[in-house]
Amino acid sequence: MAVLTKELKKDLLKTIIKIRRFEEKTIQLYQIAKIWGYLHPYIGEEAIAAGACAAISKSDYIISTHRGHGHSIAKGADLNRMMAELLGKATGYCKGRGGSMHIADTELGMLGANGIVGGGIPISVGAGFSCKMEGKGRVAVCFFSDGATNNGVFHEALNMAAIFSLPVIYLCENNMYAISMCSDDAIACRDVAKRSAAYDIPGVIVDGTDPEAVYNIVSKAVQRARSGKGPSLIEAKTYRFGGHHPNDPAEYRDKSEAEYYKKEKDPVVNYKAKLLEEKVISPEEIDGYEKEIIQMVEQSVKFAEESPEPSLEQFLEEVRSI
Amino acid sequence: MAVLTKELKKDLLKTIIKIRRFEEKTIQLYQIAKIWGYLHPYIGEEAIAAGACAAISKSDYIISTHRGHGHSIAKGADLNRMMAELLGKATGYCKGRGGSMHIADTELGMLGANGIVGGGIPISVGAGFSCKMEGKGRVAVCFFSDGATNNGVFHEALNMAAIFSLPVIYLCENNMYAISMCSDDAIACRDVAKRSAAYDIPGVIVDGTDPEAVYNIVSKAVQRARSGKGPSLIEAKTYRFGGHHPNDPAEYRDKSEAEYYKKEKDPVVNYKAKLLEEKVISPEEIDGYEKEIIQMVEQSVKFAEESPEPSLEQFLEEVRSI
Amino acid sequence: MREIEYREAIREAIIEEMNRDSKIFLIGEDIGKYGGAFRAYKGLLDMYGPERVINTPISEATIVGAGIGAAVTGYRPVSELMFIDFTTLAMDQIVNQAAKIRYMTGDNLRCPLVIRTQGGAGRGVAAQHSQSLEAWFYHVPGLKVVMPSTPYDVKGLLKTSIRDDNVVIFIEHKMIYLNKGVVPEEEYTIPFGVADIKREGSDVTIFTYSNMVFKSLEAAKELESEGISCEIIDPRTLVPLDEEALLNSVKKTNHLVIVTEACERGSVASDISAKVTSKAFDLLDAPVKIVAGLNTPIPYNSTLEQASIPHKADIVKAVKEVLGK
Amino acid sequence: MREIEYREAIREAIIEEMNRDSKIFLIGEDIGKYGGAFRAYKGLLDMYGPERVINTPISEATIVGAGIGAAVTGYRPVSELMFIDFTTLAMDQIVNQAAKIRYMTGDNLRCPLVIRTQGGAGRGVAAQHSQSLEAWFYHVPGLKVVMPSTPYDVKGLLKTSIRDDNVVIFIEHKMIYLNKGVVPEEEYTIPFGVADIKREGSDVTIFTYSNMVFKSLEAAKELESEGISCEIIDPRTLVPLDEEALLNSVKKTNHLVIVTEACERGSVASDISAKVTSKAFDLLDAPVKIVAGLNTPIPYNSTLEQASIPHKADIVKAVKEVLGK
Ligand SMILES: Cc1ncc(C[n+]2csc(CCOP(=O)(O)OP(=O)(O)O)c2C)c(N)n1
Ligand SMILES: Cc1ncc(C[n+]2csc(CCOP(=O)(O)OP(=O)(O)O)c2C)c(N)n1
Ligand SMILES: [Mg+2]
Ligand SMILES: [Mg+2]
Repeated sequence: MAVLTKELKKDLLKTIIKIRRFEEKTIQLYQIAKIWGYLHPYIGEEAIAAGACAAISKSDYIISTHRGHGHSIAKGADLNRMMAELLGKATGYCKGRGGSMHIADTELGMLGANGIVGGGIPISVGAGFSCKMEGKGRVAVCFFSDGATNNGVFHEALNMAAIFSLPVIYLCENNMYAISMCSDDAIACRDVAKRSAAYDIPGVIVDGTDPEAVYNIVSKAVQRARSGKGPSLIEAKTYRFGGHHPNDPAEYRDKSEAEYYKKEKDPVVNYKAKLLEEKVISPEEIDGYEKEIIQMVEQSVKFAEESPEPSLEQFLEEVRSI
Repeated sequence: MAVLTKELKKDLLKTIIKIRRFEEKTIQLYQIAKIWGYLHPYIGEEAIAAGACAAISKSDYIISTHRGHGHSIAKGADLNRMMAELLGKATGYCKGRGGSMHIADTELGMLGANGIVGGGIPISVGAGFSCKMEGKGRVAVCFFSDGATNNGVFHEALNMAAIFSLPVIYLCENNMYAISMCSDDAIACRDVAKRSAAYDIPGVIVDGTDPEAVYNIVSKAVQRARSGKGPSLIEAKTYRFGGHHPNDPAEYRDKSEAEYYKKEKDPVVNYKAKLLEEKVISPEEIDGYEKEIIQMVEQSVKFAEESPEPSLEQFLEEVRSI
Repeated sequence: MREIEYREAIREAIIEEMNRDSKIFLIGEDIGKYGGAFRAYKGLLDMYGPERVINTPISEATIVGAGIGAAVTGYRPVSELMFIDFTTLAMDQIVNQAAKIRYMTGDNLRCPLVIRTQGGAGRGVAAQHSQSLEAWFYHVPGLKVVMPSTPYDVKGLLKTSIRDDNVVIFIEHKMIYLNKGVVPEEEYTIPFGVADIKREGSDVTIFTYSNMVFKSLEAAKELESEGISCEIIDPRTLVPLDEEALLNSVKKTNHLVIVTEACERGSVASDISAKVTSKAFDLLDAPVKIVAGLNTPIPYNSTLEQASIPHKADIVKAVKEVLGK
Repeated sequence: MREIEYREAIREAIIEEMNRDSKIFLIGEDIGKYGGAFRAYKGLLDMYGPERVINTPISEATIVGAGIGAAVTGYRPVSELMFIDFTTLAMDQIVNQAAKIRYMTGDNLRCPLVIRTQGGAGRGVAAQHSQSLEAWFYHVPGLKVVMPSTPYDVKGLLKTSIRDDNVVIFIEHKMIYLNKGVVPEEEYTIPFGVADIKREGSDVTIFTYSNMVFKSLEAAKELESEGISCEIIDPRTLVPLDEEALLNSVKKTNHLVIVTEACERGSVASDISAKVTSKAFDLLDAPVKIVAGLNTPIPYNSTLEQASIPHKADIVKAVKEVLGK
């Protein structure tokens, strides 16, 4: 297993900050209607994407969800092209056709965000077959949240991945909610990890607000997958800091619950503190990261705003060929 | 829990014989093309339907499968109307429109055989809600085989039944095959009962060739359900004596395997022997049963053959109203 | 008369029916405290409790299946699928089970089930949340298909749907929940298979439903100023279909434009066009004209999204073409 | 020339393609030792091993999903759904995922996936195993829809489907697997969107596909003896559709009958009728006539089942009607 070098720790922190600042910006842009449609911020959950994507390599695949910006960023997506997509521009990852819920990129190994809860899970099985047939040790990480584990395809896919020993890491980001439905009310066994028993695969729980813990546990699962031993199910416990989307006041949950997590479990705050305490990083370096990242994010907005709209003629032309 | 009186034991035996003789007859009729379409005999699995239906009452519900004759018979179906349905006659349970895969009857609490593997499982959830809302202690038994547990709806339904504590008994007839697919190759955790962990409900294994064992275990689950404690998952281990359907030579499995089960695990042979040994019944009584049942089966064929075809005009008339 | 929102009309219908019949219950995702994705069920959990307002996990197939199982055992469920795009996860239950169960069992089991959902484009929610899929259900024997455009229609038809002994696919449109319209205080229901003339006219018949009724009304207004008189027929229920009303209108106008938001290929519009052409070939002074959505997944970008569905201008153009102007 | 069975033609196509390209693999239920429900894959497990002939549990959505995931990462899967009735369990993966992925990602992901399945009535397998559902897929942008009738067509089109970079729904018919027909030994492919004239004629055009081609040929034979000359156009692929061939034929005959086994309401036949009527209104001497399945779940009873789908006599009658005879 890869060791947690100082460099790696710093990278984890950078990724976490990057996701946070990007998401904060998208919320602002949503509120002034520059981004529209649906937007599902990843705030509070950054440590999972950061830790998991640090544990795989560029050539590995990820499968994402409707709350997918963090996954893309952690896998190395270009903020400019992401922001351009969110603004519906021709320079976006999907030429403006997909928006927040459909960002995908072959180069990046990002096989797609998804507007259908659970929609990506069966696709991970195919990525797994592909990795296995290719025989080069490639793996796929399939992200989903608690709500998706009640869609039947979760069950079908994990079973199939298990019987064919596919190199897929199933990573459940249990943020305690599916829109308004609390996972404790929706998931009969409460801990998603327990569902691994149905597939005779490892099922483990990890603190999803701790990027190092996620990194370590995903690394183990990756090793297992690369060596042909099949899939794993990891449940990363986390919390959706905001409502389901920026306009959701989340009145269905206790205010104090959200306050607790924001205060005690903020991955940005906590990981900064940890690395400072460990003296891996200095306050000045962190400031440097923040500045650099804020500039990247601002730059992405500029890029997106200055980018052209997709061509209507080209669109109509292409429609004829469908 | 109800005790296994002599009467009950005799009834169990009667039901088992009845199913066996009925199925043998349907295979004959299939071979001479009086029955056509798909036919999936229940031979070898009779003890499950017999034991389970003895553990519930007339007013309870059952949900069945494509291999459903045994369930209907055990729930008290009229052989005449069943056979008429298989011959496509107007007097059949579905007026000849359903055939083997769609027998259903409200009076009987038989909510339907099903041509879709797993198709009845979500329906059981609604029956469960109905029983619960009604508040009279009614329960539903949902039958399915190993193959159906890999259809995503199995997962959705058991989860939903569990979180709402619905009075449904999930009874998996693991007959080791789904057409040609061996359940050990298809079900990652091999024992279906283990899947109960995902729903935090009881999951137990029982010898599905022993009607008393099935009766006892289903009775417990029924008690649990009636007292508001929710669903159970029972895996009855059994064996499909023949091919998937009468024309399937089952070349994909070891001949010796089938021979073993037919020799050692035949519910008709074994239960007769047991009751004889226990002196619950005499050889003459068994002969009496056999004769009576064979006559009933013959009578059902006569009834079916003498019954009218469904009226084409009425059919066309009704089509206009759909 | 008082005007209320479309979503409020839905809520009223539900409340009136649930008060009338204790066998009715609601089941779906986020319909509890959240009140439904479009807030049509606001407050119902408090009114009827969790036994009759059942908030489920994300299990679309089982939301429908639960409806079926309850329906065949004497209850009258209203299963909600948040977006019509998610019916894809429940098609076996809808098509193989619900639609066929009564028929296939020789009327032995009855399934009084309403499946409420909504569709349509216009909110930038892209390809998986903007579809118009009514043509699928229209093609399946055993399903009734209801697509109300106004608050008045949605209330009266939802009540009728709940009282019907068969499976009803009840399709709303995401762009009209906040539309206001006249809804009487007194109770009423609207029968299935009775079209509503949303506007009377004499030169051309526009046959349309759901949100396209409003775009057609706009077009009719513009055309009126140019001296063209449009009659707008809203079938309200696609199955059963009020062919008579349509044919009567065509008899009068001798011209027909059909407007639908769905992709043209294989649309309900094509089917209606074929029906009318075969039954009223001689009444038509020109071939039927269809105004429909483009044959494309709905894009996110707003300009492209809007280009994918019909607008007033497209309808105006089609009417003029069909009239040879 | 040699004649082989329809199912054998499928097998040959698969073998030729799998030998040509190691990225092709098969996935589905009972396709291993069992060789597929209609035995089209007989022996393939032995030839290619379990890595390329993947026998799955009963998990239709994931059979398609696995195809998508493999396709977007460089493989060329052929996912099999045993009956078209079971596509209902995979509609999200087919419609929301596969059909849209290329388009919705701005061509960032490509999905060269073939979904093989079969449909149709005639074997007494009742309402859940006898449907003709091509209209659904025809209505979904992003799917190609192939429905070959003869051994020659099925072989050439399956090869083309496997080589296509898009999602193809490949629909066979359960009644024709044992039909024999001429198939050359030499390799060939058949391009999409090119109709085949199954019989030349001058009085009336019969547009039909899949098993109904054969019923139409029977009808044409009977009509010939009465001096009526039928031209039978088999589009072979419904998407893309060879409109030109159809219009050319109608230009010649001025009469059109469309025959489909599917339920008439919302069928592909209606759509084609609408298309032709709008594009060739003046060419038609009579309204287009559709011969289609009844609007009913398919019953088990053989008499009723047969009454639910078109036969020679229905086609003969329709042709005479359209010709005013
Ligand atoms: C199949 C399906 N059902 C319902 C929805 C509507 N919906 C969008 S997000 C969401 C909640 C998802 O919960 P979860 O999987 O926990 O993801 P999270 O939002 O917490 O990241 C729902 C119900 C959907 N998009 N797809
Ligand atoms: C959803 C679905 N997929 C596939 C089939 C085809 N099929 C019919 S029976 C069967 C095997 C079912 O296996 P199992 O559930 O174990 O039932 P058994 O036949 O053993 O009673 C299959 C695959 C079907 N009817 N429905
Ligand atoms: Mg969640
Ligand atoms: Mg089995």
